[in-house]
Parts: sequence; structure tokens; C-alpha cells
Amino acid sequence: MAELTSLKQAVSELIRDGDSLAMEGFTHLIPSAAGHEIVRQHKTDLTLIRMTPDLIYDQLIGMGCARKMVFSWGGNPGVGSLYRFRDAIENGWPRALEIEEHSHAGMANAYVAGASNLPFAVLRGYRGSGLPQVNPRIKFIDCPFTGEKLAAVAAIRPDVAVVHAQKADRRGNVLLWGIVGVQKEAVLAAKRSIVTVEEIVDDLGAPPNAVVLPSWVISAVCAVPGGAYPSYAHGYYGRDNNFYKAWEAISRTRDGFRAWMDRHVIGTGDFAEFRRSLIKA
Amino acid sequence: MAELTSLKQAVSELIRDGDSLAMEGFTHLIPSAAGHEIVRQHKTDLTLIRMTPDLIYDQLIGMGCARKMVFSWGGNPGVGSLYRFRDAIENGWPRALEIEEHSHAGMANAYVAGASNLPFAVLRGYRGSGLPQVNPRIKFIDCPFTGEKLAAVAAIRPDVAVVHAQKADRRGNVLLWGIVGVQKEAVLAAKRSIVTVEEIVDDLGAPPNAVVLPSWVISAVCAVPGGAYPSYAHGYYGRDNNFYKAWEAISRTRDGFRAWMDRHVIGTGDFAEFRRSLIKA
Amino acid sequence: MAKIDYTADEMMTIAAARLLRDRQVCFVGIGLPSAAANLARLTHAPNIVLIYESGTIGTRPDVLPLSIGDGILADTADTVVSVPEMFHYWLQSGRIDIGFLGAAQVDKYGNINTTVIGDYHQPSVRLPGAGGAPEIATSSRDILIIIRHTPRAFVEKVDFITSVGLLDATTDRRALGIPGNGPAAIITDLGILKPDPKTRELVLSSLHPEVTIDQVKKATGWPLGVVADLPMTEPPNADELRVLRDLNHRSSQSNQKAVA
Amino acid sequence: MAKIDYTADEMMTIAAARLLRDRQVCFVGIGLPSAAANLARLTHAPNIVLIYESGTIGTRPDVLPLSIGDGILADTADTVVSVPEMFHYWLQSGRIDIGFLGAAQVDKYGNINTTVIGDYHQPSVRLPGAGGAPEIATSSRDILIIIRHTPRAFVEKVDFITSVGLLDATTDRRALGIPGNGPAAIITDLGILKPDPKTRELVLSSLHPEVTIDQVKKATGWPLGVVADLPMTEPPNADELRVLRDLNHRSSQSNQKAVA
Repeated sequence: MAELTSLKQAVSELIRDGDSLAMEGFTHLIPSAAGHEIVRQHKTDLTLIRMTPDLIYDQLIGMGCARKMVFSWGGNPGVGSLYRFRDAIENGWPRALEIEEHSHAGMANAYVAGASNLPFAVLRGYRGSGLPQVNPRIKFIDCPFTGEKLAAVAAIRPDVAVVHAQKADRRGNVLLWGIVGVQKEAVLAAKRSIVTVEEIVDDLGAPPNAVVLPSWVISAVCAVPGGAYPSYAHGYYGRDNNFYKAWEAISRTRDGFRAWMDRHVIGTGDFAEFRRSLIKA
Repeated sequence: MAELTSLKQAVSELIRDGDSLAMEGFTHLIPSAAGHEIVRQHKTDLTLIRMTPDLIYDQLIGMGCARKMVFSWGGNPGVGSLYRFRDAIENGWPRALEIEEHSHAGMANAYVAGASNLPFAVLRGYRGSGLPQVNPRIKFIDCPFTGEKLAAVAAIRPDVAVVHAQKADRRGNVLLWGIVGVQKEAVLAAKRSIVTVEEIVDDLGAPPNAVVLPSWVISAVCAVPGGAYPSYAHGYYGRDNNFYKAWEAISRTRDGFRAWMDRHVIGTGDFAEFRRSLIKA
Repeated sequence: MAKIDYTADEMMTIAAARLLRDRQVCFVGIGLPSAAANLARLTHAPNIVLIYESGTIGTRPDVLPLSIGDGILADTADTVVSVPEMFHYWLQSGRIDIGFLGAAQVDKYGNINTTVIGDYHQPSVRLPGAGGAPEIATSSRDILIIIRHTPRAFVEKVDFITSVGLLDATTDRRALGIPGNGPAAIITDLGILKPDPKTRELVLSSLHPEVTIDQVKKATGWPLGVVADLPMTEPPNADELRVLRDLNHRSSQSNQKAVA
Repeated sequence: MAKIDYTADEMMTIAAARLLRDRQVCFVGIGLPSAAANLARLTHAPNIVLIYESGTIGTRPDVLPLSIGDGILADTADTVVSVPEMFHYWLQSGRIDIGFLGAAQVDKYGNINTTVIGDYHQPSVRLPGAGGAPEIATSSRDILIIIRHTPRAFVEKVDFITSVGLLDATTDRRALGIPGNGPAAIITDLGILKPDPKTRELVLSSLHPEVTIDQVKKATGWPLGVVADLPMTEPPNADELRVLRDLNHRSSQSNQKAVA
């Protein structure tokens, strides 16, 4: 059963230095508040797993929290580069970053295998691509019925999954909707999980066949209204595309990035305070 | 794009003698009206595919329409045996019935492989069971990463899928909800598909992330209110458990079964007339 | 205290229900397992999580479903998923504490047959087949089986292993790479059988009140072992009986409702 | 008729949009492909089915999304599925007529690099990576690529094949078991390149108005072939331009909206 707790407590108790960590969200419902809290608590040596690492992984990498990243597309969506990610790869700053690189189809399959308790998944993929040559977790196998050659990807089983959702009820059942990405798979593939939510309600009011994570597959549920900002929460608030554009300038230089992080993240106690500090800036 | 048409026309144009046919529905939303129409049109040599063949496959088998059945559980749910199925297997009446037999997990995976355009699927299944010895479409393979032995099942790719759903819109997009079984997979795995619906509406009003089949993956949509009887359509009508119990007596003898089919199915023009003839009986 | 009357089926269902614990995640077969699991939920295990293979997770039906996919299961569930998702993410994932099965035939190693009586290709009786059981039997941590005790049901060796129990005297499930522990108990209308920890053979481990050991042995198709100091099953208490009878009454009323 | 002014980017987007047909099912990349696909939908292809890898099927955004997962894509879709389902049931299934991609680098066989400039392990520039493209490039029936024409973008041989085009002179896609046909056209701000049916090399197949062949050759990193009787791309008509500009105007207004 999920414990209803503060984000500070959940991060402190459930994320350990050296953990592999999947913070998922496909453009929508990105667990930004949780990312900040990890920075504030100086977690280190993390393996960051995510199909579409964006600003929060750029922040964790730039703050030196990560030793490795597992991903399939690492950019600022609709804007361009992630400069902290590039600086780590191209120049080893603030530390070298190992990478394990997939396509979206391959990585989605790897999560599905993890959630399904299978050691690998099969897909019609990666043919002609250079990725299998640089990622040993992609192989090719023969169909036992037709002899056809197909790609196989090793399962992803994170130590911890962190996602953001719209609602939880008081028993800790979680409902999300809209673009739901691989959040369900990430939570089910992980040993432990933290879900931040916009609000905690008496009754989820979930429509039939909605994406619901039952309380008993989640470790902690934390109410963090606005916790997906600058991403969005369908039905609650829109994506702040301007912030994504602004991140380009904030993150381009090491000093500018560190100053911004010191002021707005390290220098604030929680996500609400972060949001207020941004408005003042 | 789906054509909005009559069930009579859809069955006539889309189902051919000798076809493999997946009429799906996991207790809920069983395409009973379509089953009757296939009987009325004397389709023959069919390979009947379904995880939970129940009354409609009992009827098709008893009427001699089938040469083979692919299934994972063939009973009268909550009641007992399917006597026409048993008579075909045990005594070859009215003709011998070849079978290909799975577990639910295996067969669900075979549909997923079909819908995904993969020749096979992998599962942690069938271990210790006698089924792989009697079904050559189940094999065991080694994980290319861990060496672990896992089951593999060959994909199911029916010629035609037939399902029942709650609603379609006028463009032919289909919405279903409640217990949704493997209907989506069956339709996506098949070359052609027929969807009967309770009603055709202007706007589906589908909740986010609902189970929707877009018009362009369906061949024909047919309005058949009540078309899942004696099964149920969530939000429309309940399951007639009494009819399932009554089927036990109707189907137990060859003569009794044939007389019932002659009177209520062959002797009626469509499903509405069938329902009226039942009420009179 | 006045003696309470009850049937052998009631004893069986109540004995089975008692083996479930609160907050366990239980994958429930239709029929007898479903009755026992819901009785547990309505008595000592209010937070038990019941899952049916039709896709319903965390369901709390107020009447017993006749079929594995009755609407009441969907209406009262925390969520309803597709059948492929059910088997991938919920069963195969290893999240199930108890797989709760019925059976047509069980043998002395707890192997289950729901496929055929006789030869597979020339059966004397064709049974419904596997359903979800082969993977429930291997992916759940522990298995409970509930079945009426007859010589036809309890055989030395099943005609066909549909869903594996504890295999035989020589082969261990682990050798086949099966994650779950297999049958922990077989609950019948006469008593409870459990596997001997050494031989893996099912032995009589609890005797229901007013049943004799001889009666159980006669209803079993192999020379049945009996544990030392055989305990007697606690008879149903008034509360268990009242809740079960209410449930059965509501269910039969509901299932007899005609549909227009 | 008065001459209509337009930019090279507008010509590129309009030329790309024209290659799409009504009722096609199009798997759309974000940015330039998305602009062209929506222009097609708002002009000659009202029933085109647009799919974005974020899970949105049959979407009809009235403004261009900035990201692949903007809320407008979900709000206006026929349905929204999970990302695993998208890649399994919708892309891999072979239902896609046109995969519409952008790129950082394309080589003379239409192979795409979005991974690194330089060596993979010591890159001079680390690009975002593959995203959905490797499987879009192999599972779609045909591929369109839209990209601005510069010598940095059009190279003789890509530093890394992220998503396969037509491989090289010696190996056929079919030999690798790839189902789709691969790049049918590369639409740039200077013209349209298509693979030569014999050599598979991209050759200039249409020249945009007011562009010279020499200009295109200078912007291409290999000795670019030109088809015989090179056609000139039809300039944008007033309707195409009006719809595209309205779309771009609405989109930039919408994307600049502050969020509280």
C-alpha cells in the first residue's frame, strides 16, 4: 500500500545514492518537483533512465548527480539541445556520463519487459541502425517459428520509478490521463516508486479502463500541486513553452546554470517556493 | 475507413468459406448476432478462434460450420460444458473438429503478436503443462541476455475479426468499455474486421485513453442493438445468466439443439426477430 | 453453546476463506474460489485485493459473479485492464500472493487437469481446458485449490497436466524454472490436504468436523497419507455462516433476475 | 497575376505538404514534418490521419505543437494510447503509409543521423538521438524527410546511421529484412531530392523557383546528380500561403502564452 507522505520524506527514504532511477513522462506530467528535491538532497551516482530526458535530467546531470543515462531522445523538446547533457558527454563536465542509448520503440519495449517480469522483449526494430553496435543490451534473435531475425532488448528494471499524475485517492490509488507515455510500465518495472500528484481526492472518479495505478504497487504518493511545471498536467494547467525556450539561455553556460540552480532550486525549500522565486525573477 | 452497413451485408462480403475467424469477447460484448448471421448464411470450413468460445461457437460447431477451433477455455461460463463442442471432439458430430489449444496467457500473447506484426511472442508460461506437447505453435526459446528458457507462441493473424462494442460514430470510429478482453488485439491482428454496435451516435464522447478503434482499421460497422445477448453490453443491458443455464438443456441433445436452431436462428431473419421468437417461446 | 448446522460445502468455503490474509493480492478463479475469496473479504480480510482474469483489479462484488466477466466485477473494481495486460503486467509480473484455483482432477502431487479425461486425442470426456490456470499455477507465490472430494477428482496421476502442481517425486519445480511455490493447500468438503515437505505428496492435514479419516481415504484415488496429530478443522462460526449465506442468497437472487 | 512573395521555408513546407494524399495514415515528426502534415490536412487532405509518437492518433491540432506531446494533440485526437502501444500496434503493425521525419544529417543514400557529429564515443557534437525514427524509417511504407539544405546537413556519408535510408550502393533494405520502402523524397528549402531507381543515390528531382542547380550542388556534400528535364516546383499558391501563415500565426501566438 502506498504511503501518503511528503515529497521530501519520500525522496529521502526511497532514493539511495547509486540507484537506477526512472523519472518518466512523455512531455506531459514530468516529475519536475521530484527532480528538484533529488538535487536538494544531493543524491549522487544515479543511473538516470528516461525515454525523453529533458530539463530535469539536464539539471541532475549539470549538478553532478548522475553517473549514467539510459535514454532514447535527449533534447529540449521543440527547442533544441540539452546543454548540460552535451557538456557532460562532450567535455565530461561536471563528471563523465556513461550512456546507454535506445530508440523509442526499443526502450518502450524494454520497460514493457520489465513490467512483465520478462528478461527481454522482441521487436521489429533497429534494422540498419548503428545503435546495436554501441549498445550491448540490443541483440538480434531468430523467430523459432519462421526463422525471421528480430531485435531483442534487455528489460529495464529500475530501483525506483518517479512519475507525476493528476490525482490520487486517500487510499493511494492513482489516476492519470491524456498522454500517458510509459509511466505505468516504469512504475510496474521498478522495485520502488514515488508518485507526485496534483491533488488528493476522496474519489478518483476514474472512467472505465482509465490508466489507474493501484495503491499496492506504489511506495509513496505525495501531493505536489503544479509539480509537473514547466511541463503540464492535462486538465490542470498548460505547458509553459516559454520556460523551455528560456532554458536554452539559462543552461548554455556552466556558471549561468549553476547560479540559476543555486538561486531557484538549492536556495528554495520546496517546489512552491521555487515557483514563487521564479515569478520574482 | 469502415463502411456503415447491415450485418447481413458485412457477413456476406467479408467472411468467406474456409476463413479463420476470431469472434472475441471475454464474457462481455460477445458478438452473438454476428454468430447467428454466419449460421444463417451457411458459412463453412471455418477456423474458429477465440479465447473463451461459448454459446455462439457451440452453435457454429453444432451447425457444422467449423473445421477447427483455436481456443484457451471452452465452456459455458459459470454453468459447465459446451455439449456441441464436446460432441464434435468426443464423437465427431456433425463433423470432426481439429483443435489448437492454448492457455489464456499464451493465446492473449499470440493475439498481441498478431496485432504487433510480430511472428511470435515471449511469455513466462506453459512450464510443467502438457499443452506444449500437443500444440506445435508453442515452443521454448532462450533469452539472449540471461540464457533463461521462456515460452514462445506463434502469432494469431485471423482472416476476419468480429467483435461487438457499445458505440460507433458516423465516421465509423468505435468505442468500447468495461471488460474489454482481447477485442482490440483481435481487430488489429486481423486482415478484415466487422464491428457490431449497440448504437451509432454523432459523437463518441470517449473519455481520455478509452479503448477506441479508429474507423480506418475496421472494414464494416453494423448497428445491432442488443447484439451481444445473452452476454451483456456494459451500460446498456445485463447478462442473461438464465439463458446460459437454459443452454445446458437446449444443447445437450443433437435433436433438441437442431430444433432450437431451426426455430430461433435459421427460422428468423435477423437478431431482432430471434429475440422476439425467444420471448414467444 | 448451541450446535450450528452447516453443509459440507459451507465448511469447505469457510475453511478456504480462512487461509487468506488481509492485504494479500489474490488471483481468483470463478466458482468455489471466488466464493471463498469474497467470503474472506467480507469477514477477516477487508483489504484483500481480488483480481479476476477478465481484467478486473481490486474488485468488491456484492454478489458472486456467475461468470469470470460479469458486469459487477467491472463496476466495483479499482480498474479494468485488457486481458493481455492482465497476464503480462499483473500475473506474470510476480505480484500475486495467492493463485486460487478450482479443478476437475487433482493428483497426489497437486497437478491439475482441466483438459481431458482419457487420451488427449481420443478423450472420453473433453473438459473446458486451461483458461488462465497454467500461468496462475506458476507465477503466483502460492496456490490454493478448492475442489469437492471424490475418487474421480482425486487421482493418483492426472490424465493430462494442464497446470502444474508439484510435478512428481523426482523433479522439482525450480528445475523447470518455475518461480512460484505451487500448491500450499487443497481445500475440500472433507478436509485440507497439504504437500508433505519431503515427498511433496499431498497428505491429509486437517479433518473437517464429523468426517472420518477413512471417509477421506475412500474418496481419494491413492493411498492417502495423514499427518501426525491430525488437527480437526475449526467448525464454522455464526458470523462466517451468516456472511456466507447472505452472500449466497444475494447471489442467487441476482442471477435469477430476467433480462429483457 | 501579381507575383506572390514567400520564403524558402514556406516553399519547403508547402512542397512537402503536397506530397501527402488524403486518407493516408501519416506518422509525423515534430517541427517541420508536423507543419507540413498539418498544412496538408488544412488544405487538400482533410481526412489524412495524423499520428504522433506520444500516443495521439487521428489528431487535428488547430495550432502547431511545440513539443511532440503538447496537450493540443491529445485534446483533438480520436484516441490517445500509451507509448508502448503506439510502437507495437500502430507503427510496427505496418499500418503507416508515410513516415514523415526531420533530420540533422542526411547522406546521399538517405540515411539519417540524429545521434552524433564525429565519433560516437568522443563526439564533437552530441545530438539528441534516435527517438522514434529508427523504427519509423523501417516500418512505414514510405518515408519523407524534410530538412534545410546546407553542406553540413547533406553529407556524403553520415557519421552515424541512426535511422536507415537506402543503406548504400551494394546492400538492399530487403536483404536486412526491412519491410518499408525507405525515403521516397527529401524536401528542402532549395528543391526535392529523390533516390535514383538504379543507384539509390539521391538526385535533384525538382528545383524550387528562383533557385539554381549550382546553388543546390554547393549546398550538398557530394557530387549531386540531377534528373533529366529537371522540373521546377510549382510556386506556392495564394491559398496554400494563406493557410500556412494563419497556422504559423496562431501557433506562435499560442506558444507565447504565459502559464501562471
